[in-house]
Amino acid sequence: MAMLEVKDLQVSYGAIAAVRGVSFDLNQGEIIALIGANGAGKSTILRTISGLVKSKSGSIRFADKELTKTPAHKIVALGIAHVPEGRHVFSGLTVLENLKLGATLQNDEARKEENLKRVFSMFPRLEERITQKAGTLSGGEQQMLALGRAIMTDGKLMLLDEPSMGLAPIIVEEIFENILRINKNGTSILLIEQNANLALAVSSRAYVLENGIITIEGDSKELLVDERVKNAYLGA
Amino acid sequence: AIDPGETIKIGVVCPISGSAAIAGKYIINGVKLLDEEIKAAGGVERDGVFYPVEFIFEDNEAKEDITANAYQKLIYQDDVLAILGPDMSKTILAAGPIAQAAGVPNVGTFPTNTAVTEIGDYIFRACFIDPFQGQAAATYAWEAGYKTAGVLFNNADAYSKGLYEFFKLTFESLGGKVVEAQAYSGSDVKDYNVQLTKINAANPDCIFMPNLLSEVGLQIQQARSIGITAPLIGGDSWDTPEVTQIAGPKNIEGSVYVAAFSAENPDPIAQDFVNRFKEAFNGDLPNSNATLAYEAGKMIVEGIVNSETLDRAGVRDAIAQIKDLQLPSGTLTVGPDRNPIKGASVMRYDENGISRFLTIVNP
Amino acid sequence: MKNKLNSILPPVVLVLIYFLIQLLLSKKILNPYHIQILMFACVNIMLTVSLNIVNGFTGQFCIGHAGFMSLGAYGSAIITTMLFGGMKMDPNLRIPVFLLSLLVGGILAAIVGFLIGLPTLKIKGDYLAIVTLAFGEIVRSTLRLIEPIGAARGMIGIPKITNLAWMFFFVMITLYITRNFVYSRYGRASIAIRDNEIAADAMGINTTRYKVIAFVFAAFIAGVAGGLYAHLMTFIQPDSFSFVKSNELLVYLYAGGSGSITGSVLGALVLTIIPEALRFLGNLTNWRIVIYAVILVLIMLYKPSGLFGGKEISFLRINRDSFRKPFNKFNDPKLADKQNS
Amino acid sequence: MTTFLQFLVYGVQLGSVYALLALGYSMVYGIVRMINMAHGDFLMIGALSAIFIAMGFSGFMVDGRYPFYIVLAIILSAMILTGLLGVLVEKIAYKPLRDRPRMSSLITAVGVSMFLQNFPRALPFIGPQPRPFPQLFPLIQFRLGGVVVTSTQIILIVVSIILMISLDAIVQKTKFGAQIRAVSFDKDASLLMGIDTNRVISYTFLIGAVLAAASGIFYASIYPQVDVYMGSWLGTKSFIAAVIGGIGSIRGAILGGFILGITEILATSINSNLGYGIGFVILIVILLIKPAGILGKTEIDKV
Amino acid sequence: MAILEVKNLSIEFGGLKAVEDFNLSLEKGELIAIIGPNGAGKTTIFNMLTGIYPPSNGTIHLDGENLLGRKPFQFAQAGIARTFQNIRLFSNASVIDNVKMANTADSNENFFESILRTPGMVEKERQLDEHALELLSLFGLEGQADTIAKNLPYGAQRRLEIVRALMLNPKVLLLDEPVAGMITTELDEMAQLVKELREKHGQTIILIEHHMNFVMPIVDRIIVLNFGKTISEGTPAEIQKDPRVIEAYLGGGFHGNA
Ligand SMILES: Nc1ncnc2c1ncn2[C@@H]1O[C@H](COP(=O)(O)OP(=O)(O)OP(=O)(O)O)[C@@H](O)[C@H]1O
Ligand SMILES: Nc1ncnc2c1ncn2[C@@H]1O[C@H](COP(=O)(O)OP(=O)(O)OP(=O)(O)O)[C@@H](O)[C@H]1O
Ligand SMILES: [Mg+2]
Ligand SMILES: [Mg+2]
Repeated sequence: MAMLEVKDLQVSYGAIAAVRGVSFDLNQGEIIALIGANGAGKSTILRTISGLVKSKSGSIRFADKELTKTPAHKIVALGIAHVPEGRHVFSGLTVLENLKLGATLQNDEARKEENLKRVFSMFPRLEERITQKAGTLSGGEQQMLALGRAIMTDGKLMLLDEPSMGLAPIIVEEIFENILRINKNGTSILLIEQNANLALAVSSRAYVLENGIITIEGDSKELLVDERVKNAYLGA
Repeated sequence: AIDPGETIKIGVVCPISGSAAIAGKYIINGVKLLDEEIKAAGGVERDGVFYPVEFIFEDNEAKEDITANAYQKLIYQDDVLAILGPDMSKTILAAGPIAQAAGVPNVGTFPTNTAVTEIGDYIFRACFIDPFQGQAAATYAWEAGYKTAGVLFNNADAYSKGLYEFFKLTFESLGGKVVEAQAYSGSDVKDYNVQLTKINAANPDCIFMPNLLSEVGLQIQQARSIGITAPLIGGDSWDTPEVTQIAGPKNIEGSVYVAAFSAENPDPIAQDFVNRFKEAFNGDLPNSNATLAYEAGKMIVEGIVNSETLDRAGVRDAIAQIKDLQLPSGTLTVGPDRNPIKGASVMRYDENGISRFLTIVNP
Repeated sequence: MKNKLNSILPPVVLVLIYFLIQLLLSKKILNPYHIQILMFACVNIMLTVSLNIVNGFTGQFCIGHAGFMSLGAYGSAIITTMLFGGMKMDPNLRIPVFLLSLLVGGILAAIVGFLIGLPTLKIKGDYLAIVTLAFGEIVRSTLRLIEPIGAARGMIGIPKITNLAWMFFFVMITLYITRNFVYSRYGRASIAIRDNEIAADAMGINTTRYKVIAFVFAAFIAGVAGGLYAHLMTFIQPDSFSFVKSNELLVYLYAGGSGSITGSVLGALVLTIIPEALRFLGNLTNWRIVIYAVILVLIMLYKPSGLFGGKEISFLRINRDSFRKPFNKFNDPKLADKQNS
Repeated sequence: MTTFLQFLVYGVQLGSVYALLALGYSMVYGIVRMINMAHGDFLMIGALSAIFIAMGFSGFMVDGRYPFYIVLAIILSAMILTGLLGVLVEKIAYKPLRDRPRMSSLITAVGVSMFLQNFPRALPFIGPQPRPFPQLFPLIQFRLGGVVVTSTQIILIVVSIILMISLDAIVQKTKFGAQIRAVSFDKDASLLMGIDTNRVISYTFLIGAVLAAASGIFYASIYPQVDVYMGSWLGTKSFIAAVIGGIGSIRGAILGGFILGITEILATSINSNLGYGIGFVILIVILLIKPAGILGKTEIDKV
Repeated sequence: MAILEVKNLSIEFGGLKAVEDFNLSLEKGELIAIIGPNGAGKTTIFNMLTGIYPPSNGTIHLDGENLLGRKPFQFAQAGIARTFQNIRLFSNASVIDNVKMANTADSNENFFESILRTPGMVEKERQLDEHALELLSLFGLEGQADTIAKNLPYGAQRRLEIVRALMLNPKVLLLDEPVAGMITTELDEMAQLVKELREKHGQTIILIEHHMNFVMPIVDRIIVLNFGKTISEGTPAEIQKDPRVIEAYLGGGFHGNA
C-alpha cells in the first residue's frame, strides 16, 4: 500500500492547463524524484498535494485520506511538509521565529526542542543568525531556513521543491546528505530537482514530466543511463 | 400651458442621502403635509377647476453637481411646473441658473445667502436672508443688554460664516464688541473645547453660535461642560428637537435663537400646522426646515392659483406678486428682489428644554 | 494603411457620436438632462484618466486628486470671471479667454503638482497616499480662507461656456495625449517604476524624475478638467473638491480597471450614469445610494481587476506594427516563429 | 501655562480617540494590507447599536443611571454585535478578493462603507438624524491646579493604553500573534505551517471591528452624538493616525493617534482659522522626516 | 588601463561585516566570476557596484571615473548594468518594452514630441524597436517580443533580464546567478550565450554563480569570497585545486556532477 497515491491529476490556472493527467505513487520511506524542464508542472503537483492549489480532477490519497478536498492547513496536520519553490520565508520575522512557526501544530515541547536541535546541527549558520530578519539572509541561508522550518513541522512526507537552487556546491552536498539523513529518520521524500544527476543519484525511483504529463518513469539507476533522459536532462 | 384638470407636477429637490439628509427628512415631511392637504381638498382650485398635484422628490445628496442633475431631470424629463427646494445656498447657487435658463420658477426653502435670488427673476426663497438673521440676533443681543460677545463659527460653511459677519457688523455698529471669534473647519471632528476655552477666557456677555444642526448640540454641551455660563445665542438650526436632546435640556436652558418659525406662535394657522404635523409624524414638532418647505410649497400653490396663464411664466409672475400670504410662520410678502418680507421669531429655551416664543423681529 | 485609419477613426467616430446626439436631442429622445450627465461623465473621464497616469501606470497612490481639480477650477474661474468680467465678457473674447483660462488652470495645478511631487516622492505607497490626501485637504482649507475668491461661500457668476462639443474635444485630446504618453519612453519609464522600482533604478531610469513628470502631467489634465467643470457648473466652492470627490475618482479608476485607459473611460462613464439611472426608483429614492453601493461591490466581486483591467481597446493602444518598417524581417510572423523554435 | 496644559488635556483626549480607532485599523492593515475604508463605519455601528441596546436595558436604570454591570453588558454586546458584522462583511466582500489586486478590496470597502452608512439611514427607525448618546460613565471633574480633567477622559486614556499593551502582547508574545504576523508576511507559507489563515484573518477582522466598536462607544461618550455618517471622517483620521505612527505597528497606532490629536488641538489653539490645515502640514512634515511613519520600518527589499 | 577599478570596498550591516576590503581590477573584455559560499557577500558586492548599497569604505572607478556617491540610476547610466539573483522584470510589460525601458536615459525624444507623437518621435521609436529586437534575437527571444514578461517560461525570463541589461550598452555587465534553477541542458545553452557575448561583442562581464560546470569552462579568472573576504583568486584551474576553496566552497562530493 503506497503512502501517497496520485491518480489522473489535472490542474489548471485559469485557461492554462499545467498538469494534464498525472499518476504516480510513493511508498513509505522512499525518495522519489520528479524531473523535467521549466514549466513542466512539477511545482504545481507539489502545490496541489499540499493544498495550495485546487485540482481540477483526479485524486490524491495520503495515508488513506483524500487530499483534494482537504484544506491546506489540515494537510500539514496529516504530516506533509512542503518546502516551496522560492523559499517563502517570513521575511520580516527572525530566523528563530520562522523556525518556531514551523512547529505551529507541534504540541509536544520536548519534541519541538529536539527538532530545533536537529535543525541547528544540520545548519549551524542558522544558529549563528537566530535573531536576524529572514528577509536579509542570503539566498542560500534562506534555503536552509526553509528546509529547517519544514523539519520543524515534523512531517512524515516531505515535499522538496528545488532545494539546491542557488546553493554553494558544498552546501548542496550537505543538504543532500541531510536529505538522506532526514529520510533515514523515517521521512519519505518527494523531490523536485533541476539537477537531474543529483536527483537520480539520491532517489530510488523517478518520474520525468513534460508539459504536464509523465513521459518516462522508472528506477533511478536505470534512468541515469536512459538515452532519452540523458539527452534532455543530464547534458554532456 | 397645463390643461384644465391635468396633474400639475412640482419637483422637490433636497438631500435624502448624504451628510445633510436630516434636513431632507424634515423637508420631505413638510411637503408631504402640504401634499395631504391638497389631496384632501381634491387638488388645487384655480378658476373653479381642480388640479391634482404630484410632488416629485429628487435626492441631491447635498452636492452641487447632483443638484444640477436633479434639476435637469425634473425640468426636461418630468416637465415640472416649478421646483421646490433645495435648502442649501451652495446647491441652489449651482443649480438655480438651470431653472432660470429654462424659465422654471424655483422657490428655495432655506438658502439664506443673498446671492441666491440674484441668479435671476425665476428664483425665489421662502426664508429670510443671512444679513437679516445676523442683524436680528445682534439687535436682540444688544437689546438684552449684552455689551460684549464671543462667536464660534464654521469657516467652512458659508451660512455660519455669513451670519457671524453680519452679526459682528450690526453688534459693533450698535456699540457692542465681539471680543473673541473662534473658527473651526467643517463638521467632521466635533471637538470645540479649545475654541470654547478661548472664548470663555475673553469673558463675553453672550456667545453667538450660528452653526449647523449636526454641530450645535455638541457645541452647547461642550460649552457648558467646560464651565461657560454666558447665555448662548443661535441661528435657525437650533429649533430642531435633536439639538435639545443632544445638548441636554439643562445645558440649553436660557439659550436664545432667531428662527424662521415658532411652534408656539398662538396664531391659529401656526397651531393648525403644528398639530397636523405632530399628528402625521408621530409627535415630532416641525422645525424650520419642515415649515419652510411647507411654505415654499404654499408659495408655489399660491402662484398656481393666481397665475394668469397656468404655465411656468405665469406662475413665476404670480409668485412675484404674492402679498400678505398667511403662513404658519407669519404673513409673507414677496419683495421686489424676490426675497420674502417677513419677520423672525426670537425663541428661548426654558428649563425643560422647550423653546418658548420671546418676541418677533421685523426687517 | 490600417494604421492611418486607426488614427483617424476615433475623432471621426466621436464627431459622428456628437451629431447622433444632436439628432436624438432634436428628436427629443435625449434631453438636456442626459447631456448634462454626459458632460459630468466627460469631466470625470478626464479626471480618472489623469489619475490613472499616476496610480495606474506609475504605480503611485494618490488619493487627493480632487485637489488638483480644484486648483484648475479656481485658476480658470479667476481668469474668466475676475479678470475678464465673467458673464459680461465681450462675446468675441469668450472662446480665447476660456481656452486661456483652462491653460492657466492646468498650469497652476501642474506647478503645485510639481511642488508636491518633488519632496514627497521619497515617501512611498500608502504613506504617499496620506500625503496626497493631506495635500488635497490643505488646498481645500486654504481656499476656504481666501476672501477675494469667495472663501467658503464659493465663486458665483462663472460664465457657462463648457458645452458638449468642448467636452468631447477635450476628452479626445486627453485620450490622445495620454495614450501617446503611455506608449512613449515616459510611459515606459512609468510602467517600469510601477512594476519594479529597484530594477527600474538599476536600468538607469531616474525614478524620481519620471514620477514627478507623471504627477505634473496628471495634475495638468486634472486642472483642465477642473476648469471645464467650473465653466459647466457656473459655481464652485472649496468643499466640492473634498476627499469625497477624490474617493469617487478612485472608485471610477479601480472599478474601471487601473492601468487601462479604456477602463478609466468606462468606469467614469458607467459609474457617473448609474446613480442617475437609479432615480427611476421614484418613491424608493431613499434606497438609491444603498443600491449603488451594492452594485459597486458586485462589480468588484465579479471583476476584481475592474471592468477593463489590463485590457485596452485598439483606439487606445499603439501596436508596434504601426511604426515598424513594412519589410522588416521580424515582421514576418513565419520567420519569427522559426527563429523562436 | 494652565491653558496650555488644559489644551494638552483636550489634545490627549482627542488623541486617545484617534489612537483607539487607529489600533483596529492598524491590526487589519497589518495583516491583510488592506486600506479598510469602512473601518470608521464600524465605529458608527458600534455606537449606534450601543444606543439601541441601552434602550433595551433602560428598565435596569437606577436613578436615571445604568449600574456598572449593565454598562459593561451594553458595551460588550455592542462590541460583539459589531465584531460579528465585521466578520460577515469580511466573508462577503473581502475574502473573495484576497488574492486579487490590492485595490479591488479597497473599492469594495468603499462600497461597504456607503452601504453601512446608507442602509441604516434609509431604515425608518434609524434614519439620518443625530441622536444623543446615553451617559454610560459617571461624569466627575477633577481639578488639578486650574486644569480640568474628567473621569471619561481618564477612562478613555486608560482603556486605550490597556488595549495597546494587551494587543501588543498578543501579537508579540502569543502563538496566535506569531500566526498573525506570519500570515501578514506570506499567506501560502503560513498554510504550509499548518496555520488556518482564513481563521486568523477572520479573527483579525473581528478584533478590528470590536476595537472600532469600542472606540465608537468611547468617542460617543465624550462627544455624545451619533449619526450614520459619523464614521466616514473619523475612519480617515484613524488611517492618518495609523500612518503617522507607522502603519501596521500597534504602538505606532497609539503614538500616531496621540500625535494627531494633540497637534490638531494645539494648532487650533494657535489660530483657529488655520487649525485644520496646519494639522495636515504637520502630518506631511512628519512623513518627510520619517517616510515610513514614526515607528514604521521601511519594508525590507533585499536585492 | 582597467575599465573597472575597485579598491577596499567594504560594507557593514549592523555589525556584520558583509564585505571587507574587496579589490578588483577588471580589464576590458574580461569575463570573470565571483564565487563563494552562501552569504559570502557576492550579491552585496554587486549591490555596491550598482549604487544600491552605499559602501562604508572604498572606491569604485569606471573608466577612470569615480562613481561613489551617485544614485543607482546614475551607475547604470555610467555603464554598469546588472541582472538580479531573484528575477526582477517589469512583469506586466511586454518583452520588448522591458528591453526598451532600459534605454530611457539615452533616448532623446522630449515630452511634447512624445505626447503629440510627432513623426520624428515615431522614427526614433522605430529605431529603438529595431535595436531592441536585434538584441532579443541574440538570445532567441525576438519571437516573443509582444508576450507579457511574466508569461515567459522561467529560463526565458532569465535571458530577458540579460537582454534588458545589454540594452544599456554597458561597459561592465554583472550577472547574478544567471543559470539558477535551470536544467543542465539550458545551462549549457546559457554558457554558450555568455561566451558569445564576450567573444563576438567584447562585452566585459562579472558573474556570480554556484554551478561550477557553467563557470569553470568560460571564465578567465575567479575571485573566491568567504565571510566577505577574498580568500583566493586565480584561473579556474588554480581555483579548483586551492584547498581553501575546496574546504570553504567546492566540497568534494557532488560538485563534479553539478
Ligand atoms: N500562479 C500561476 N498562474 C498561472 N499560471 C501558472 C501559475 N503557476 C504556474 N503556472 C504555469 O503552469 C505551468 C507549470 O508551472 P510549474 O511551476 O508547475 O512548473 P515547474 O515544472 O515547477 O517549473 P520550474 O522548473 O520553472 O519551477 C507553467 O506553464 C506556468 O507558467
Ligand atoms: N540589507 C541587509 N541587511 C542585513 N544583512 C544583510 C543585508 N543584505 C545582505 N546581508 C547579509 O550580508 C551577507 C552577504 O549577503 P549576500 O546576499 O551578498 O550573499 P551572497 O554571497 O550573494 O550569497 P548567496 O550565494 O546565498 O546569494 C549575508 O550574511 C546576508 O545575510
Ligand atoms: Mg517549479
Ligand atoms: Mg547572492
